[in-house]
Amino acid sequence: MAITVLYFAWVRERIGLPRETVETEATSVAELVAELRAREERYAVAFTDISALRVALDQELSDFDAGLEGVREVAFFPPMTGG
Amino acid sequence: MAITVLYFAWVRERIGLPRETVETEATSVAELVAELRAREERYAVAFTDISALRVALDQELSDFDAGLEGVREVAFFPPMTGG
Amino acid sequence: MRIVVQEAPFDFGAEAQAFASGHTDMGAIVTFTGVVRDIAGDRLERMVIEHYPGMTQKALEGIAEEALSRWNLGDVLVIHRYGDLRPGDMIMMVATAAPHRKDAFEAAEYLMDYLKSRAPFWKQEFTSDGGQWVASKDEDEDALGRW
Amino acid sequence: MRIVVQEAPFDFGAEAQAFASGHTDMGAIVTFTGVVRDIAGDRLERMVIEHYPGMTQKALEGIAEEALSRWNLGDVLVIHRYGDLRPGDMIMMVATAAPHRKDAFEAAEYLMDYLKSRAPFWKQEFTSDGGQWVASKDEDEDALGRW
Repeated sequence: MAITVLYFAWVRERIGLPRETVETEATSVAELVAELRAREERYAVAFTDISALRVALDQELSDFDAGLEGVREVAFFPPMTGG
Repeated sequence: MAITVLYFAWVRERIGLPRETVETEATSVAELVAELRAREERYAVAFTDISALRVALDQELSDFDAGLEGVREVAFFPPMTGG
Repeated sequence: MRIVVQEAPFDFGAEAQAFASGHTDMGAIVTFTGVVRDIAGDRLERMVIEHYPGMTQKALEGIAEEALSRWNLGDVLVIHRYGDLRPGDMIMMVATAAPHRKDAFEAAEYLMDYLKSRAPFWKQEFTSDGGQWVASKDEDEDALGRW
Repeated sequence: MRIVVQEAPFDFGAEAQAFASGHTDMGAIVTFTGVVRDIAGDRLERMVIEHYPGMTQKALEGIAEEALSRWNLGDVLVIHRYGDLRPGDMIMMVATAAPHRKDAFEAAEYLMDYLKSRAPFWKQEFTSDGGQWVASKDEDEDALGRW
């Protein structure tokens, strides 16, 4: 399936692009992360420490154990610093 | 000695005046209250329940046990309701 | 620190803007505004606030100075009206400026708690039946126990 | 409830005045304003706020709805900017209207705590040395434990 993957803040900078379409059979966020890490060094670097990252599925905060069934948009970013 | 005595809110209404000068030898607020209560029914009514009243000495919140030495202005009023 | 006790209305928006604009070295600005509630069908026609002129300014300054000493604050503003007010009128406002939001919030709540029970104001509500002094609430006295 | 996410500056005084004037059936109005601190001698030249357009509005609405369900509130306003900001600029504001001050204060603090750590904004500070992403603070995550 094709999933839109978005990156924000320093995750975007390390990976070097704000969004991409990923063809994947991953069934969970963790599996998708493993696939991305295996791709290239810049992905491995961005995803070195998962505990420093947050993930949103279809624009709702979620977690790395969550499944991807029916999900069309996955976003990875550091902890938010609004306000 | 001559002390200026002020009344606010329903204390003022019950006693029927906002301020008066009182000649007294009272050495504490409690003694002054006893003198005032003995004067007339309207004072006795206003000072029926001391726990429902507050007192300020020279414009600082105080209490009914406080002494009156050097005090020039005593104010009696119900609990405040500002804000 | 600015403490204003006045009969006239105040311009909340202009005061809030001026206070915030005057403290751009502070990251957090909190304001609180008290309003005479204007509720459809309510019997309240007006409110009269009595105060103790010689004491009010001093009492408010004392409360504001205590807040400035307890929290990391850049500034404090207190405006409180007295006299005749109508439903919908603003009674008072406080504002606090601090480097961090926790200090700004706590100091504003502290100011409000003390202003409610320790500043010499008394509210009287008028309906077509006449005037009724607003009773102090136990919860307002209890609120001081937090600090 | 009004939630605004915009790049342009907002007029704090006018927003505060309009919010308060629009809720005269509420006795208590609280506002919080966040400012890019403008400190003499500080090396900060500008701040850039990135956000997640598709998610931001929804996330803020969710936080505001939760506040409306937890406290006795008449209304909530949230305005948050993104893009380029300079020292002294206002970043965001929240406002709450409630019958009683405790609800207005608590709800405003709740909104701020959640907005800090659960709304998709990321701050980057620029000095003459370049940009530095602002790190989230443990205390901001801990603050959520209060609610």
